[in-house]
Amino acid sequence: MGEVSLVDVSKQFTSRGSNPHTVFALRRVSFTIRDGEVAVLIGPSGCGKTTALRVAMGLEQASHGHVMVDGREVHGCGHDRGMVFQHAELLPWLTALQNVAFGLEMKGMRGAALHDTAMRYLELVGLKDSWNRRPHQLSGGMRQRVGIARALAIDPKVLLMDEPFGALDAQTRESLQVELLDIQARTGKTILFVTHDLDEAVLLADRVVVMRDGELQEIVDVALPRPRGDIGALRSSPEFGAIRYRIWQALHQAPAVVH
Amino acid sequence: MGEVSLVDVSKQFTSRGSNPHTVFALRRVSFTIRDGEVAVLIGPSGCGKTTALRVAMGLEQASHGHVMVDGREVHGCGHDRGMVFQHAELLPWLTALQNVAFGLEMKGMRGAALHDTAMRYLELVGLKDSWNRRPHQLSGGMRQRVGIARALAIDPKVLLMDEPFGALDAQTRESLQVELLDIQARTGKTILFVTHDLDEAVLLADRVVVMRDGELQEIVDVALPRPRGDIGALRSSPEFGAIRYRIWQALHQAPAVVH
Amino acid sequence: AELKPWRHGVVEAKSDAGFVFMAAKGGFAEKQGLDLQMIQFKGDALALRALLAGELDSYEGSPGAPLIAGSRGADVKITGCYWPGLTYAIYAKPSIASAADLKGKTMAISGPGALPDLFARAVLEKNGITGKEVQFSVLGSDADRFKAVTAGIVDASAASTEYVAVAGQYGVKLLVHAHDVVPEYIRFCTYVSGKTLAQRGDDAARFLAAEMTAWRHALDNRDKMIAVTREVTGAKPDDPRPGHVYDEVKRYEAIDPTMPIQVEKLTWMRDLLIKTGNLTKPVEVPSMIDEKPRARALELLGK
Amino acid sequence: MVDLAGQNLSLDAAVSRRAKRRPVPRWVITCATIAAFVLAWEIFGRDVNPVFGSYPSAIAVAGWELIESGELGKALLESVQPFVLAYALSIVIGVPLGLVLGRSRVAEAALGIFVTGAHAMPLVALVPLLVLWLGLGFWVKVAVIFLMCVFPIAINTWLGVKVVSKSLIEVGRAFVASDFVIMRRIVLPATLPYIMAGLKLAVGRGVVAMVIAEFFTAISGLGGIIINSANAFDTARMFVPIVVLMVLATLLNALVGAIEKRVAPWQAEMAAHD
Amino acid sequence: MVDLAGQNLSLDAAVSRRAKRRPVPRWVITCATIAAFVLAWEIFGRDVNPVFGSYPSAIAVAGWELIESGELGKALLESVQPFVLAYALSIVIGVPLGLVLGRSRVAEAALGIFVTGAHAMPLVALVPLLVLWLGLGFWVKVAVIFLMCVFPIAINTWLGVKVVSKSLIEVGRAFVASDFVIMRRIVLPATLPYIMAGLKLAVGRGVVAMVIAEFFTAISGLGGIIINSANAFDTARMFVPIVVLMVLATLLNALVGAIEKRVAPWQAEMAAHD
Ligand SMILES: Nc1ncnc2c1ncn2[C@@H]1O[C@H](COP(=O)(O)OP(=O)(O)OP(=O)(O)O)[C@@H](O)[C@H]1O
Ligand SMILES: Nc1ncnc2c1ncn2[C@@H]1O[C@H](COP(=O)(O)OP(=O)(O)OP(=O)(O)O)[C@@H](O)[C@H]1O
Ligand SMILES: [Mg+2]
Ligand SMILES: [Mg+2]
Repeated sequence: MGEVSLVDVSKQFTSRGSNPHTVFALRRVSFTIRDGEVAVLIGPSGCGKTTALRVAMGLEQASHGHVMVDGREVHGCGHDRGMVFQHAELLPWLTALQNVAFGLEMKGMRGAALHDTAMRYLELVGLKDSWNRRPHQLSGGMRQRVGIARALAIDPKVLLMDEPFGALDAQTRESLQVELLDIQARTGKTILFVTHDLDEAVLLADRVVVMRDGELQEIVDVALPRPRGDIGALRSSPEFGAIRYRIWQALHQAPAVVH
Repeated sequence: MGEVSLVDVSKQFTSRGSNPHTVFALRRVSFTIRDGEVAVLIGPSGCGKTTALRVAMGLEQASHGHVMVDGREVHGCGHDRGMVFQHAELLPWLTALQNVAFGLEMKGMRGAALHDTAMRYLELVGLKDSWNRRPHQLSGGMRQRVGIARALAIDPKVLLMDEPFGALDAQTRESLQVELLDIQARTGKTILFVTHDLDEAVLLADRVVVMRDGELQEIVDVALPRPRGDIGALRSSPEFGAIRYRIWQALHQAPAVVH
Repeated sequence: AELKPWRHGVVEAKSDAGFVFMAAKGGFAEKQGLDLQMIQFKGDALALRALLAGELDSYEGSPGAPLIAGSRGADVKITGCYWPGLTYAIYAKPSIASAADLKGKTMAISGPGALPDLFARAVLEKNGITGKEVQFSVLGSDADRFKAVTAGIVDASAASTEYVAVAGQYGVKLLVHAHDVVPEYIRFCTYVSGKTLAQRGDDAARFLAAEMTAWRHALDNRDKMIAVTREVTGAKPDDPRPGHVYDEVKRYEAIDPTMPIQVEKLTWMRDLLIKTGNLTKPVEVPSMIDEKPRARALELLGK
Repeated sequence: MVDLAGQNLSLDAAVSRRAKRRPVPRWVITCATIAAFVLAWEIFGRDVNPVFGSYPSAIAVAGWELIESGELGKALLESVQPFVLAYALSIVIGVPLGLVLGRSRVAEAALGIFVTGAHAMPLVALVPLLVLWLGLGFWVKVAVIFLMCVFPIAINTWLGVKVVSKSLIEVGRAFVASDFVIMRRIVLPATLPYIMAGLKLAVGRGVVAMVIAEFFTAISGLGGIIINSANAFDTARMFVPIVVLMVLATLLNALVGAIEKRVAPWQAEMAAHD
Repeated sequence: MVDLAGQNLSLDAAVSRRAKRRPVPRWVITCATIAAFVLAWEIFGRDVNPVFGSYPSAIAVAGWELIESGELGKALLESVQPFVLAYALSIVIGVPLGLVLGRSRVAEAALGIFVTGAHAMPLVALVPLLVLWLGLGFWVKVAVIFLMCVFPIAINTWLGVKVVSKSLIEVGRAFVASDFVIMRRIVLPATLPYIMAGLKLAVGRGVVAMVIAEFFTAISGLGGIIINSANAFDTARMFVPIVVLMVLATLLNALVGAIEKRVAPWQAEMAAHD
């Protein structure tokens, strides 16, 4: 199972100091991602996507409301969920391989299995040859990919991915999109995915959650067949274009409620 | 004036320690960006785009070859060039406004002019209301935009931009693309721009420099009229598509030379 | 037979080391069946604390600190005073004409209540100056204080007479000799804790006996005394001080190897401490004396 | 989709279940441990030989006497003046010294070894030399305290500068900041946590240095009370200035911490708190 | 476009112009300043009152004598043994203590004040108490050195942990690492530069503590040579152990630095070097 719900979640940040002010990053956000579903979170910069993911992951405690996984309220992180951070967040003193292995070790893996699994996922993201470099020796996109490998390697039931392909070139991006779809099809993972790319959203998602200003704006169903089949063909299909346009509209709408 | 040339630039990184190895980030790369030209640097993740920009900026010393600005060899940074970093690189202890003001102060601006200019550029990137937040209180895209504002504010002759719009949603991205084109048209800046987005490359560039594996692969001319006019229309024009496809081809080609 | 360990604390070795260390270096302790370990301290107050902590079996030093400690119930006994004469002096800058001139001047001491302090106060008192009219500074050991006078940091200081020989060379004058002003002042006594006396009374006596023979030997052999001093302090062969100390001791008969316990001198000492404010609780001097080990030691030697 | 209906029931329960057991405030914990410590000391301290140890109630009585007689106040004043001056001097000299050592390859190669060596200088042995130059009064105390404080500050700053992230410096270089500006606007704030750690360490060292200076030069101030009481075997009285010093150091540390929060509010916000 | 042709001419000139004037190596600078210092000391040191000061050639002669007689070696051995043990103990206890203080709110509230206070403890005044418990031999020296070393290490570690970036900790939390694992695998490496700074500061303090311990308990070791030489007015000889101590501290510091480079090679790579 791997159903994740945010239930009436609000999150505010209050900064103290000389100029105290409160930012509402999330306002009464509720949605459920069903088991095995791929949901894409989309919305303007600063609308609360990362915050929503962090709350779902358990890294951030909701100011109000709560998170349920498989119908049970959860606090904190769990092996059932894995996260790809927006800024990779590699441990600077570990090599690429060690960074990937880190997550696996936390799950209790040791020895040859550890090394092999970590190496396999590094290979998956195309970094087999760079296994021995430390984060500061990697390019931005390479770091991002190590972060992806680290989260995929622990094979969590729920994957929370924050703009994982944002810093990648089109080719690498496409191949990783295909990988991700493949993994999801094989393992039935639940995926919550943040992106700014409408094509990517339509390609990956079962549903697209559109956010704005900390609020949930609209949820768009993506009624495309799975598996997606020939991606090139799919992209140029009218259905694809129609859904893409629906999302575009949702993004460009005036906010649903005026505060 | 603002002509920038990399002349036969190579850059290698040698890591010492238990497992010494050398990475060739750039191999004999030479190209010239003419005064007032917009060049886009494109290529797979880890191909050396950031390194090329850093060498051009003077942050990194070429292992071989050199950098010329307006026909004169330069070492180190100068007010003639401004950089938008791939990871924003804001100073964590300064607010958004102070970060933008930092660059201006270095140019000698003080007092009300400083505040007003910084605020104006913050407004340009849509962050007027967040002027008082520190980087850790900003979302990924917001940080990126502060970095853009900081570089634009000092109004350098040459702008080096490393995936500046990478973490932005489509709408914000578009409006900043338009802003950038507008600024360039008004001031005649020379711009070297890294992106992974083919559309963005075609939209912005006079020429697109395609890199691969640390080498210059091909340079594609973008023969579209300036100003670009209606961007929506342009995007769906066949010329646009053709150039886009040329770049796509260049990216997917086998490497020019086999080592 | 197996030698019994005996740990004896002394103040850091100076030019009088030939006397202080003779029992250990001259083999006299061994003759009494003791393995005598000499442990040096920066001040006799530290040695007293080490004694009270049970880390020493005996130590020697000025009677001031033990009297004060005794008044607070510390378990320390005077077993004899081998250096009843004070070979001590006040050194001063040449500009100071007499002890009366010390009023309003600065003086160096090693620590409040220690020998140089008490001696200086006793001298001041004889000259009608109170302790408050002089600024005292802690400047370390005899050597450090003497140096302080030579450098003009302080106007005067009490220090061992061993520096008389070099005073002229360093541009310092001898202002007052202890013998002339405070003949009552005892320099060194030897102390043992009550507990040790109860448990190892015989060893204590043997220790005193060893010391007595050692001092007798030192007093009779000028060269030997100087040799031991050099061995202990590493003094250069041309250093005149060890010889001078020997001559001083001889001249004033400062050392008495029989270790007489003079209650009247100790009482004078206690009264001085009360006058200077160091001693606030009265202490009965006889209660701090244990004559037995000395008597036994003399017996051992007498036969 | 936004299927709230079915979950509203359990919501209240969940909220109340979480009902954050508010954690015990820090000061309560601190007071409790201090109380426990004082109590334990009171009980076990009575068994220690009174020549060596004392216990809180006796110290309190002795402290009260010292306060009433005005001795403690006078001594505190005498001690604090050179301390404040020397501590301020150590900051003014130690921080720039550390910054320069950390930033300049030449300065580090030329001076680093002297700073390291001087930090390991047994000052106690050199007090006579200082006295020779500075006399017995106020200034020798200032010198002793300064020499004990300046090195932790300089060394911590120095090592802190050495680990300032390259990318921060590059921001300065990209905007053509001068070395001095990079130092002041980037290296200094980035090194602040190290500097603050140095300042806190220096508080402790400085307080100890104050006592040492008063031990080994003119007897005065709190050190004077300690040494006089020690020589009079009045242990309870001896502990009074020691306790005062430790309280003083704790307060000063808290003050440094408070100043840090004011001048570098971002630091606490960015750091990890669970 | 790739217009190399016109520029090839100037290329060689440019390269040779740059012809990186190789900077003077660090050790040359260091040796030069040391030489200059020693020379200045030699010249001006002769003017200082010989009762207080000395100069390098005299110290060298005295040092040679002490080496030949075997005294220096013996004293060094006597001093170094407790130092090594106490220093090791301070690391083993100080680092975990600092980690816990930094990570645990409760531990910090409960113990922090004691650590701060104890760091400001005038140890010299409490040496007799230590003698009472530990005697006069090896262990009291170990205790004195330990008590002087452990606090800089613990405090620096503690303050370092407090500024570990939240985002690093979150990586651990996201992968469900236990508190202990977060401590060992994330907090510890992230705090390493602070710990190393603490270790370096502790070297200096420890060396001083070694002398103090030898001054204020039974006189022995290098401290003993200092005292005895001072009493003999042999200032040159007195400076020998002081110089040895400073050299020792410098070497130890270099050793700590070398160890840091081994266990944390990433640190130097990531930091700013121009
Ligand atoms: N720690 C914080 N303190 C204060 N404000 C914060 C903090 N974290 C986030 N915010 C604010 O919360 C809002 C939402 O931030 P969030 O990072 O969730 O945006 P986002 O949707 O991920 O944006 P982006 O696409 O740019 O990454 C922003 O206005 C941001 O400034
Ligand atoms: N400091 C460094 N030490 C070692 N290797 C480095 C260093 N910086 C970059 N590299 C290597 O140089 C190559 C080029 O890196 P660069 O950052 O220029 O790539 P990029 O084209 O910007 O990639 P991306 O699109 O992912 O940002 C990569 O293989 C990278 O691993
Ligand atoms: Mg985000
Ligand atoms: Mg890059």
